[in-house]
Amino acid sequence: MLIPHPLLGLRDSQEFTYLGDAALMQRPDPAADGAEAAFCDYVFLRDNPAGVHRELWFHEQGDRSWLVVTRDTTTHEILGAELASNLKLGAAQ
Amino acid sequence: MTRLAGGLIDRSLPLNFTFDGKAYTGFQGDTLASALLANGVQLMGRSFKYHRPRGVVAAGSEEPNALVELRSGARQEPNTRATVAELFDGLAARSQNHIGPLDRDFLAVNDLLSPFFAAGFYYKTFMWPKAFWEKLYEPAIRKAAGLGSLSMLPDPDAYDKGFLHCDLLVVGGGAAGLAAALTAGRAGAEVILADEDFALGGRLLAESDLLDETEASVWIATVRAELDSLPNVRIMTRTTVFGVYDHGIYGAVERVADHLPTPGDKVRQTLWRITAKRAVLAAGATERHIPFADNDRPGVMLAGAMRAYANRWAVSPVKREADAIAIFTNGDDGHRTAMDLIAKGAKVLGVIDVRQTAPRFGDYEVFAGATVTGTKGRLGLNAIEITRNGRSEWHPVGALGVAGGWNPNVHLASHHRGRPVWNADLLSFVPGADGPKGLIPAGAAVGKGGTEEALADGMNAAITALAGIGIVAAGIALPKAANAAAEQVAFWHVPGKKRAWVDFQNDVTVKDIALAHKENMRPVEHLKRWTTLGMATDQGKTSNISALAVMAELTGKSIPETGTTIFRPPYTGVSLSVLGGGDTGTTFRPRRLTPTHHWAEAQGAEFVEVGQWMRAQYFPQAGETHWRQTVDREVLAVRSGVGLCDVTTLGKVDVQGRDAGEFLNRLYANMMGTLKVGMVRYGLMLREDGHAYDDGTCARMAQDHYVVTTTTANAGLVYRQMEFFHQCVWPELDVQLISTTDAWAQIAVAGPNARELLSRVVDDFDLSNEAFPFMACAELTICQGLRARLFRISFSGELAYEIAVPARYGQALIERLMQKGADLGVTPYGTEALGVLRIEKGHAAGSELNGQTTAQMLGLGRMVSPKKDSIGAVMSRREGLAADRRRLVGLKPLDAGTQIMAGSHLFTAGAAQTMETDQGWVTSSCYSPHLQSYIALGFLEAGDARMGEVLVAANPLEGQEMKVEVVSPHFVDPEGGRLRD
Amino acid sequence: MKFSGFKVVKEALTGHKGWAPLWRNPAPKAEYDIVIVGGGGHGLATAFYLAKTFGELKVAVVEKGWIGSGNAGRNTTIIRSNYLLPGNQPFYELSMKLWENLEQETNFNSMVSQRGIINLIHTDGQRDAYRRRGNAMMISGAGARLLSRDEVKQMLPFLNFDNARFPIKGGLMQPRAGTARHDGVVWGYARGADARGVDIIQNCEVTGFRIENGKVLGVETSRGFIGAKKVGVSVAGSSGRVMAKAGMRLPIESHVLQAFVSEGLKPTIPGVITFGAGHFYVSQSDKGGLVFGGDIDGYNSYAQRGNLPVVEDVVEGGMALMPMIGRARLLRGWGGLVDMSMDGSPIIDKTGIEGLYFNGAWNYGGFKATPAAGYCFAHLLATDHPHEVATAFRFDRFERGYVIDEKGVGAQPNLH
Amino acid sequence: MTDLTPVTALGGTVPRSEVFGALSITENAGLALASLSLRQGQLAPAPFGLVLPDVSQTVSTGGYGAFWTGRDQWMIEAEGQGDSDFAARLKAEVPEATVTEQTDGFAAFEIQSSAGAAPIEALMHKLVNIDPKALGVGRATRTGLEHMTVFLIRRADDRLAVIGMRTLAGSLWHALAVAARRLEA
Repeated sequence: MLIPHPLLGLRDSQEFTYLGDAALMQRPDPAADGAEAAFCDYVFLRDNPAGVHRELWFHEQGDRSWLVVTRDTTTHEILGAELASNLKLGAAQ
Repeated sequence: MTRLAGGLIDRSLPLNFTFDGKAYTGFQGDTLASALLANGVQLMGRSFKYHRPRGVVAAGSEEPNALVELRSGARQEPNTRATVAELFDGLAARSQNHIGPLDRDFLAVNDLLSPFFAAGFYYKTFMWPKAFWEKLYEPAIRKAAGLGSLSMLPDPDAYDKGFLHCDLLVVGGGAAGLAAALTAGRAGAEVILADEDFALGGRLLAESDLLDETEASVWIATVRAELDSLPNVRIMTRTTVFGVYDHGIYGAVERVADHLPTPGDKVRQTLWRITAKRAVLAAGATERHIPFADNDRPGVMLAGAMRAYANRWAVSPVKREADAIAIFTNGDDGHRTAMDLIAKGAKVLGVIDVRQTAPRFGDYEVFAGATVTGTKGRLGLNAIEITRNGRSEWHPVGALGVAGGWNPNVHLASHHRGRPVWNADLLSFVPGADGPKGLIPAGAAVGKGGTEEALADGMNAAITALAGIGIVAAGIALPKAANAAAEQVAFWHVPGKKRAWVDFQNDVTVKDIALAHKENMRPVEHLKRWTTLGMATDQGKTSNISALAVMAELTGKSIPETGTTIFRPPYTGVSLSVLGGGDTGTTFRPRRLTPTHHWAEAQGAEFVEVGQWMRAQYFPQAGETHWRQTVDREVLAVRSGVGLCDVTTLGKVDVQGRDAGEFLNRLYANMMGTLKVGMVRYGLMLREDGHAYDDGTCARMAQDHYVVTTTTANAGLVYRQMEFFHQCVWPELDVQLISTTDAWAQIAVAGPNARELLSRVVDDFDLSNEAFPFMACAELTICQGLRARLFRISFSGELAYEIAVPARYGQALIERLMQKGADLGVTPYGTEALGVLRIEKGHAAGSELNGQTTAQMLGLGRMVSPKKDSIGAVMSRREGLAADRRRLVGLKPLDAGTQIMAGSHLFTAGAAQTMETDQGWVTSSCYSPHLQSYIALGFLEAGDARMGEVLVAANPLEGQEMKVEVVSPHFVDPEGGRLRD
Repeated sequence: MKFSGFKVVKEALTGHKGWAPLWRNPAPKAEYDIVIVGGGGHGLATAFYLAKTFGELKVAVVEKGWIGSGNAGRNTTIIRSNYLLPGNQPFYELSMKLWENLEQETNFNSMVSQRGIINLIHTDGQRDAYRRRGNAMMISGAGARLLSRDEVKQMLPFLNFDNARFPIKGGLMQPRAGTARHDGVVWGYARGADARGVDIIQNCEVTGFRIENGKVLGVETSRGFIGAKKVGVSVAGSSGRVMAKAGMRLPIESHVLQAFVSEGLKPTIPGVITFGAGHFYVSQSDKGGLVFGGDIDGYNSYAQRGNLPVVEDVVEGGMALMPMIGRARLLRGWGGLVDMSMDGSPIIDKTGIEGLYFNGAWNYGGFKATPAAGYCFAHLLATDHPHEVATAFRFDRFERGYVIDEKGVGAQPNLH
Repeated sequence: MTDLTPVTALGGTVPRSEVFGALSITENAGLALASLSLRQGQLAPAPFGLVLPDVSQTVSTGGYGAFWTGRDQWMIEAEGQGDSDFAARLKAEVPEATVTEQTDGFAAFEIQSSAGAAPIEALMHKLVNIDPKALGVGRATRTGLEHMTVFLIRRADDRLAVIGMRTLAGSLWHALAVAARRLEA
């Protein structure tokens, strides 16, 4: 596979390490009520869609950036990729 | 000899070869199959199940029958298709899958027993008595299994892998492929043209068609010359594109040296991963046969293959020149074979055409509305039965060509599981619209097999493909060509009572398909699996469509309703050597060497693999005959003098930034932000699921600068995890991370004399306990000005330091320490002694920190700070983790001289030993020379409350059982006085 | 019809006229007691045991394609009961015992072949871990042997003992492990279930669940609604997308696991060999093909196909372990769709929806589990209580903190 | 200066160098490296007069060089200063930034072709999935090579630096040498 790195262009997926659903970026508030249930959901449950999936890839053999890649799990077609830190910072603003 | 005139062989270069030990001669340009046919050899092998005599069927890589063991010794290569094995001088091949000589195969008895071996028979029997399957039936079946054999010797040849990139990959160098490549090449695109054959031209080489009114080879040579001259075109012959992977990545094997007696300095094959923005699939088509009674005899072959042998290799497929050849066809294509054979001077009996109104294109007899209904000839064809209007007569022939129509080579187009679609006009499946993105099929691969249409289609495919990536390609002047007549009718097999083969290699007949139908194995995948149809080395290239047609007839459905088959990589078999490529021995995977590796080697150290690393395991000295002597000596040296151990392998991550402390607070279960500059703290990291993950130390070098260490095993994973939390969870923190594992050589200096030894190398640095206490760290210089880092940390429980210097000085430093410490009893120690020292001290390592345990189990529960959040803190409080009463304990055998084997399970004395009564297990064990006893660590139910209890450590795996006493895991200096002094 | 050697001979001599369909092609009825979703090995085994052992007569298996078209037909056919943890090992040992009687039970030769499995040992630490596991196997009655390097060499002399990056230091063997003919398992259970009245309905895709007031009433399918008192979903690989139709999120990711077979070769490899350090395992089929595999590709996928890097990684491991296979050729590869769970272990449990039951999360291990998964799922469906060897396979083990993590890698499915 | 004697990444007292047909591969023990990362919100400085390069670029001037390694991160090179405390010198240049000593984190191999770009590109074809045409002069990238991670720096048409982890120097040399030798065949 080729990952369209937002800075580096198409790169061999072998340079990357895959983590999973981009929802892992949304770590629950540990101080909130029901934090344990929220963490159980966060740590263990997945949407696991047959179709478009936003997922985390780490460019371990490249610039060591974490990417959020949007990919169709039924065709492997990649619809886009963004720097995870940009997304997270953007979402925080 | 049955050579004809002409052809594309070089008669000035005769080549000697042997088949089953018998010597023959062929020419440069021959394949093994063409050369054998030229020598009148029709019998080349045996079928898989019935051991029927088999001759060559095809002229390309789809060949199901003519499989041989090529070469000998360690280069023996089973199941090699004679049709694609290029002849070289000295080639030696043997037929395979027979007992006794090929022409008198003992296992041919299977053919007589064939009624018992109908499709699926083995699922229905061999069940009683139960024990007989493994003891009798299966061994017998396995003995008969397989085709060729391995030499059982390591492959002596070298293999390469590589990467290529292009705008357009053209798969296939026939009419369509050449037109595509030339179009794209002239447009300036980066082009790769790959063909599995050693010559470009594809089917043009096999036909007698003219291009621009001359032989096609002239045009091919002109095109090749132009492509060769273009720097943006790479021609790769002997290269099979075997698979289409995601995002335009194609797998290809280049057979660099398979046409040579041995590769010499070259690699034998190269695996190329080609990244292509676009591709044109110009893979041509494969001819299909028409099953009829006894259609599997040597001498019966595809009519198109017969043309290829005649035109390209100047071979007539008969044993004797006088033998006549007949053609059996359901369309015009078979007539081309008759025409070409006649033109070459071969004797043609005529064309048996199933059509009542069959055309005649030349001076030969046409048996219109006729079929072939039988054959004779034990080891090779000598007569066929022609039936017309219910009347049958036998005709002597030496060969029969069968033309059942052409199947486009859709394989690559279905590698992404897209389904081919049925084209009723072409009577074949063609690539569907849901093929791999960027792959455009063209020419015969989409059913445009006429020369003129293939050329034009190839050109247009290239123009379309390049337009998709913004390259404008102009049309090119194509040579004048014609499309041969190609009318045909749907005629799939000749009904009859005798066996008619569909899959030649696996001996699947029309009757087997009928039986599968009767037994409700009707979905095409059930049919294949029940009968083994299409599972042979050719993967059904010559049989699948015929089988579908037969099943369709039985079910009364159309062929596409009956099913389609899709193909998976590889297109043809790929040697495991080239897929495995490169290094298979000690260089199979990279090895990390510590900065003192070469020094340790010179000391005679034994090494051990630890992940990617090679680490010194122990340093034997003269007179030591057992590793235990060495390790005991090393351990005692640390406890009584001073020892040196290279600990560079521990992961090191440089953490800087304004928020470095806060970041580490969140990563580690315990507090790091409160650490004073110049101090080190032991750190425990959990996984987010609450289990213990990794441990190490954090040293605060400055307010905004920490150096953290990880375990050797988890170094890369922890660094990755840190980057995850830094970038994905808390990017607002000002933190910069970088690994420094390799940059610093780190040496543990441990033992009562450690301070004294270090004092001899540091430059003006106060090592006193007051100035540099336990858990202190500092940057300093040693050995007259070399920058270094010093950490007062201890894994052994002794007074100990770890000193780090730039890696290039690691070797010099250990040499210096050895020299300066000679009078202090300085001793290098390896991982074994390190292990003993830490077990004696009760420190957890990989066997305890194995990802299944918790901080509480490790006795580190109090490290999970309740004052703050950290990774895993919330989840560590779940019921199952909180209620887990297993604890790390020490274990001492009642008999000090008996080893407690790590991996033993613990049981209450006298209890039955079952999974339900299991009380825990032994994680690590060693001999403690200090205590003069074997000792161990283990996890035990309620272990912290069972001190002094005597348990059974059971190791039924090795027939051992022993009594052990539960003790504190801190065998040595439990108060920790030594490391603080 | 009873299959036997006698029957085969008789039919051979009388022109094979007496064979009958192995199973019927019934039209779906309006309602069943139990509908099993998924006509793979597990679903068919569940139906078989429901019919045979638990006396449930109105049972249907609905299958989207043809039976056995999922992972049952796309695996490396290994059977073994060599697990470590108490939540797992008794279950797999039950499975092994069922394998050992399968042919007699189903009257179909599924070619269960106990030629043994050897997990190679490369380091002292690994030997300790394997000893712990081997002892768990011993106390669970599964049997095991810890082999020295010399013993491994005697059994498998063709391995690379002299020039290896990961030197072989021994092995953990389960002599009772081996292989079974994967299609034969599917067909044996299907034929046995059909003979006991189970309707096997192929080309029948479940498009939804009819759920009212928290209770399942049946399944919507491509062939219409089928009512059911209970619905058991057994579609590992597709668990995510099927259970999503019932509104459930699972502790599962779907991944692709590739496997491979070489061209047929004369017998070379006696049993199953696993080479963990090289991500490679292999056996040789009764037809002569080397059947081998390695790691999952590692990214979420429902595509049933993988990519080249894993092909290379697996074959590289194979070549490093046994360089004498180099001159053989890869014939075919395939991609199975596997449910990778958050602890690497399966789930056989009720769901929060009354009448809806789930069997899945089989990770790599679904094939070997087929008999016991069928038996235990049938037990749960019939009695509403988990079978005693499957009590740990609950949904709530994650939130309660009782994971069954054999590899100790935590909640990251692609590491299991 | 310290009285300890350093060794090269390959363990020698002098750098290894070997010629394979048109290619020579030389261990560059003199190359000093230090990483430079910007603190949050910091503007890029210009140490040693280097204009810190953009994505995938490398620059050099007066014995110093810099190549991009990640967002807001660079590796700074100094030729012939491998034995010195280069990180300290860099830190003095950019006191606001994060600097980490990296000299001995890596082993640098300089590959020189005597026949233009073609042999360099052929070598790249065998080792890395980076299109040589996309790695022209002045470009640098990080990628995988035979299960190792390396920086590739195209110093000139006929010169390529391959910089890998120091503890893997032996394996990296093996990979480069085998590939170069096979090109020769």
